[in-house]
Amino acid sequence: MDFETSDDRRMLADTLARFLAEACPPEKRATLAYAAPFHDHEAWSGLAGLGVLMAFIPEAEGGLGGRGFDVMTVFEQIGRALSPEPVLPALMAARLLLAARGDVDGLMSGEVRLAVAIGEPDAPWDLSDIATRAERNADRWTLTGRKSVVYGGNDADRLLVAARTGEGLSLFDVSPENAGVIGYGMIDGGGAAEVILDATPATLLIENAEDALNDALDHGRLALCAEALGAMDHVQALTLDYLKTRQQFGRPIGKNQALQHRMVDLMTEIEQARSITILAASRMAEGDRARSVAMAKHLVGRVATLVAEEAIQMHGGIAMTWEHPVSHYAKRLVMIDHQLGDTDFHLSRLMEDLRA
Amino acid sequence: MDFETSDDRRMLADTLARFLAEACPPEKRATLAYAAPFHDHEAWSGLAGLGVLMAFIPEAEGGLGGRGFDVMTVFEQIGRALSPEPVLPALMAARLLLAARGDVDGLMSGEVRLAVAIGEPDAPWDLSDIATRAERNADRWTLTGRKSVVYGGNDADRLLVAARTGEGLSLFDVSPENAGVIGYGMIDGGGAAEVILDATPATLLIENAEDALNDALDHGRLALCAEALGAMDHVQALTLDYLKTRQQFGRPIGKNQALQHRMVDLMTEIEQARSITILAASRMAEGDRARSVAMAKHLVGRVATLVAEEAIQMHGGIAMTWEHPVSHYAKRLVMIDHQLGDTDFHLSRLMEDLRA
Amino acid sequence: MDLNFTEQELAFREEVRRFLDEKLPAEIADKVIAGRELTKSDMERWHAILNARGWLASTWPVDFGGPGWGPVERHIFEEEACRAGAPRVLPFGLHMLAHVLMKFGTKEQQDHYLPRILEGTDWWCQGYSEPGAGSDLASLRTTAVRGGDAYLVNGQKTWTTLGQHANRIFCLVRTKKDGKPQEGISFLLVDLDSPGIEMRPIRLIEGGHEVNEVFFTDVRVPAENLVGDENQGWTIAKYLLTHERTNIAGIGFSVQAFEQVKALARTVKRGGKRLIDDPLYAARLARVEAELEALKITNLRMLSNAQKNGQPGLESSMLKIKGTVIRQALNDLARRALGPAAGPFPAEALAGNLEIAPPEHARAAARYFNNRKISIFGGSNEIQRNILSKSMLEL
Amino acid sequence: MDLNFTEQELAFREEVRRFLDEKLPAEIADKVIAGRELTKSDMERWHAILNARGWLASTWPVDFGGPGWGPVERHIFEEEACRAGAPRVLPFGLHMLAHVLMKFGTKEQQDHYLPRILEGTDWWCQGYSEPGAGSDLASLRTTAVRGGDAYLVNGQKTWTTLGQHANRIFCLVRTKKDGKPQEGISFLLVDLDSPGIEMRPIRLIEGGHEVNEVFFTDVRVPAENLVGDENQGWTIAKYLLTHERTNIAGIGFSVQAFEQVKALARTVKRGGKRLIDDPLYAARLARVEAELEALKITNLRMLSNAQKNGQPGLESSMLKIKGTVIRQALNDLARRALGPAAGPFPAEALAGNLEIAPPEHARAAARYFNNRKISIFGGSNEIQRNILSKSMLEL
Repeated sequence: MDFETSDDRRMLADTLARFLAEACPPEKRATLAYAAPFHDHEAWSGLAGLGVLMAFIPEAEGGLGGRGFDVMTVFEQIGRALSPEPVLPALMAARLLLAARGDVDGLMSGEVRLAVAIGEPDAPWDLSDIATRAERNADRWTLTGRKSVVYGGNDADRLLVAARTGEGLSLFDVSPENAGVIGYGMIDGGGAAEVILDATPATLLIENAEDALNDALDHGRLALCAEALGAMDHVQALTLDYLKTRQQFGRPIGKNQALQHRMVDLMTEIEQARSITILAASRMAEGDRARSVAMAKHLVGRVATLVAEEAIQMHGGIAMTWEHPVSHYAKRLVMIDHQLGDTDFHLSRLMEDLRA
Repeated sequence: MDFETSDDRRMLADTLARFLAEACPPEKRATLAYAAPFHDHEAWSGLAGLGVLMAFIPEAEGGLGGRGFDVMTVFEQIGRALSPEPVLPALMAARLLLAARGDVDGLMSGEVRLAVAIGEPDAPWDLSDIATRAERNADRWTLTGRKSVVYGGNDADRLLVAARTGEGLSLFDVSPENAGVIGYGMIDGGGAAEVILDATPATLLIENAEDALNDALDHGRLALCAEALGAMDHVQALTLDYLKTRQQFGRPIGKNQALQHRMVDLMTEIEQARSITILAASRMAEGDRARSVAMAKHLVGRVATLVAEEAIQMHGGIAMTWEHPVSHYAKRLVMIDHQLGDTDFHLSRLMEDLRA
Repeated sequence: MDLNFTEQELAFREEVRRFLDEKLPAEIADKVIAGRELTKSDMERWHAILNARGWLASTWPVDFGGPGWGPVERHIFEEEACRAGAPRVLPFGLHMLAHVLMKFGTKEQQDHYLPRILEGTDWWCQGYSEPGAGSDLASLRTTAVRGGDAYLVNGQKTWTTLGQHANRIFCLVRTKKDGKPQEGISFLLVDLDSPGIEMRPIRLIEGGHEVNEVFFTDVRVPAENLVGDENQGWTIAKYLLTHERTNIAGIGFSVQAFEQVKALARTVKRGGKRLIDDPLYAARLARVEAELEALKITNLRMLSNAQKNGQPGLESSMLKIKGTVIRQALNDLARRALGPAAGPFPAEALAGNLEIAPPEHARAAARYFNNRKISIFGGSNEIQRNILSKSMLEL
Repeated sequence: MDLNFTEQELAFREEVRRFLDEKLPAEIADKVIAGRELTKSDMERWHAILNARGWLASTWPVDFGGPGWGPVERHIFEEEACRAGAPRVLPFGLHMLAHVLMKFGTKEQQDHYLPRILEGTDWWCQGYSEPGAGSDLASLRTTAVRGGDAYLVNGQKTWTTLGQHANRIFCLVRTKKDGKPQEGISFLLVDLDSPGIEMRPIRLIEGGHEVNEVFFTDVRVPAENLVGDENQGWTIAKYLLTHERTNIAGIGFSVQAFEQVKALARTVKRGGKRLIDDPLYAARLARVEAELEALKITNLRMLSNAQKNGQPGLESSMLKIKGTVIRQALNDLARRALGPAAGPFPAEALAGNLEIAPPEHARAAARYFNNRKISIFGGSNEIQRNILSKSMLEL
């Protein structure tokens, strides 16, 4: 049993932290994350240059990591810095390309930005609800359907699209130029797109892609948990600092025992969120990956919202302003629960297990 | 709009309060509620003598009330005094006898104690799950099945039993001597019984008794809400008093802001519980009775448990002892949620309404 | 005990409904229901309609030209107005300053300002909060120094709601530096066109502009604009705080939000099923429903007390806490219902003519974030707990 | 980062499992699992079995005859023991007094008392709390006045757990009245057979007898029974408090409780369906499951820290809070699962040979009520929050 972070990962974390602090300071982020392309091409190249995307690929495939703890290391820093870069789609695409035994060089170098299009208006999270259909004419595939809120889809070079083929789901490679891609910004910063597929030509990457899709989704969920963790750590520090410095009625507001106890509860919840994320990270290659990830995304979803709400409440009005970093962290923390299954969606998965 | 209690009801409440304070002081209750017959025959007669049971019967039927607010008035006092008398079965029996157009004189005078046997081991709360069957041979009915945790069944002169007759449910009158009645005491005081019916002779009171049973159950639920309210008011007063008098680290523990805020939240929750009970009491003769009662029992169930747990926690060890009244109030407050449908059972009923 | 409205109250409700039905412009109601920003002219239009009916100054006594409503009538009006999607009447002039003038103002001040408030000639905003002095008014730092027949005002106010639409501001200012901090505060009326005033927008968490900062640099304010006596400002501020706060529980907003969320949960699909058929979601909604039904009665109970005693009790803090918690829970449920579709920035929620979320819910996340404010402003819920602990529990 | 046990740790776990499998008497395990009261002889029997294996004094260093386990071994042992239904080893002699003697006792005291603890000759109980001095030890009022070679002890102790089985009690007593209240406290060993001692049972909320009051009237205690120096008691008490608290998160209990509740929810029928098929119940259970899985890792993280630093961190307060909340939630779920059948008084839960609840759950409500204590004793969760606020958050 060993809870120490390895030296390699600690180095990666430190490098990334330094880079993001410079590339994405709060004032800059408050603007760039809200104007197309909703992230920073220079920062993206910089990230790739640091080898961040290689951390998602195993050494055997030419990368530098590929384990759950690599994902966790990267996304904690993404969350701490509130970076709007489309690293999550890159991670999910990496898992899919690995499953497809496809080429990951362009992805690792950052030269090819990929987005993963799974969710649909009436099927936000559950694979079994997907309605987009693939049809085959001779050796050519076309896709028809609508993919909704595709993160990074507004600025992607390629789209990996899940679609129904007869019995099961398959994964296709689609060029954004052939699809109707309508990009927009998100309330918590960063970009996404609606992708309209209307007999859009596509290349088959994986048949019977359920396992590969679930693997990619679970990696994405772990990443979101880690991102939330990084953001929560930062928000906790900001809030603590505020409680110690902000004076009201002649003393720091942190002298209010009611706030002290709530702050202790927040700290405890954040440690629980960290623990369950560590557990999930350790199970990514194991048979109980799905259950561990569901527990993590469920618990983190609940705690992240609590931290966002409590941080605003304890700061008071100041954290309600665009100018104050806590407002942006709070938005991200809440909206993370809207991605890849919310706290109830994952609780339902746990309930299924209990029933079985 | 008028939230004043009428003079008649206020008088009834005052009389009852004085009577119970004398008949059932905490020290006495801690013993008598735990030894067969788990209540006090003298107190029972006294209650009846005050006309308490007549408050459940409309004037047209020879009683003195019969409205939701009459029920509420009586049971708030029962709860405040933590009386273990089987008044709840009397109320439910009264509703059933009224529906059956039966004789209620013995009930009102207290001479005939009735218990209502509906729930079963695998069907604690839902009428549709009832398995006890009634069979007819010529003009004679017999019942077979098991009724579980029949409140007051340990000391009843007659049992009103719900049983399945072909399509629907009917209500029967059973003499305890003809059934296997195994009485016992409850962890929160008072008595109940298992009732084993094995071709037990019975008299049909109501055919197609669903409406009558639901009416009796809803009246019982309102009564339990009001009982909880009375108990919560008393526990809140005891806890407040403790916070003001108990010294720790040289000052009253009520000076701890964390406890102050929790106490404020308790008070607020209790007021909400009171409001929803008032609403339910006002709807007992209306078309939305079931929904209002479900909301009340759901909300009161949650709040009563919270009040019990918080009162113990704020008192500390002392409230963990048999000797201290808060322990007995806490047990009753928690166990009320186990009677006639718990907070989740009633939430499910509300969910059904939302879906429809 | 009778929870029903009297015949008279029911007739009044009918009258209100008819009025709203006939007079509330549909395009305004649509904006309110979707949570979109109202323009100043929207608000002026609605104020004028109400004023024509004599219902604008709903809290004013008959003597001053109000309708003379009691708490129950006001409650009925507010409930119906919310249900219909009427805009909230801006309280600063009508429900705040007007009462200060009626109680502490001179006859001249009353005669001059009250009609202008009714007619919409003056739009008032509030200058209480300062950076570093939110709930703690005693630590105000904006100064007003008397010289001849005028005060010279210097300092900064913040959180000035809809100041961008106002032409006047009422301020608490420090007129004495020694003594107890509460004792040196005065209540001053300031023309926003005065030289030396600068108003800057504050952008809120969800991107909207509804509050402002106001900077005062050597602003000259005629001495006749003082309300009450010099250094009486603390008394005036307390009067306003304990003065009847209408609709503090926000029942109307919550009822409207509940109906909207319920409709949404019956529309949104998760796979083959409606969201309302998901038991976890339905449970969240049903829990809030029961809380809201209870709060309606709690509110009526306290109204009924206020009716009887002429003054609302200290329990109004309880209404504030529960009311905000319930509204926030409903805003929370609305954003949850949308899943990923709650994410797009409000301005982008209609992308290339494609609906991402239903238009009336396109601002669901924005509204959720924006309404985190309601448990903070007007005395945070923590302050309300302190008040209740002291006043009602005597702890 | 590696959450797996090492080869060595896995081998140890195997050894523990084998031992429990072979040596734990089934009739004792049954009682523990059903939450029924253990007799003193049950406990003596289990202590003797453990002692024979050298595992009784699990927290003792090798020098004093302990097994020399680190935090991880202790954790593994406790987890497995709980899972198997082994009784909790009584901590008063073994995990509390023994450490005080090792650190502050004389060689004579160590040589005399430690073997007697191991062999079960002495059963110790704890005399800390007094009426009116629970968490606030500085306000102790039981006095010990030195006269010649003995102290005369007067006063009252309370909450003395399982005192009815003990022959000795270690007490904090006041030996000096002036000065700071903490400074006048001493640590004294008292023979319960001494004249002037009376022990009275305290009946707990659910009806059980596990704690007592102890009255001291002119009790003569030999001066050699003082541990450490006179007036050093506060230091000793603090040493014990910050001394490693084993299994403070109670993971083992919670894991066992979770498995029991899960099995129950799959058995209990509500109408035609299993309780676990009720989404509201399943949601409650799944929420606690995730919390418990997280707590297991939180516990291991802190153990791993303790292993490294030789001392547990202040985070142990966090484990105490979450651990008790989770255990209480599981107790709560067990009683809820039973519906009305949770109601009968435990002694009556088998009525006339009829099962009302399944026998292993007949005490579910009793256990729920009894375990409200775990968030109160050993420093209430409120005290733990105060500690964390001060020490970790520095607020």
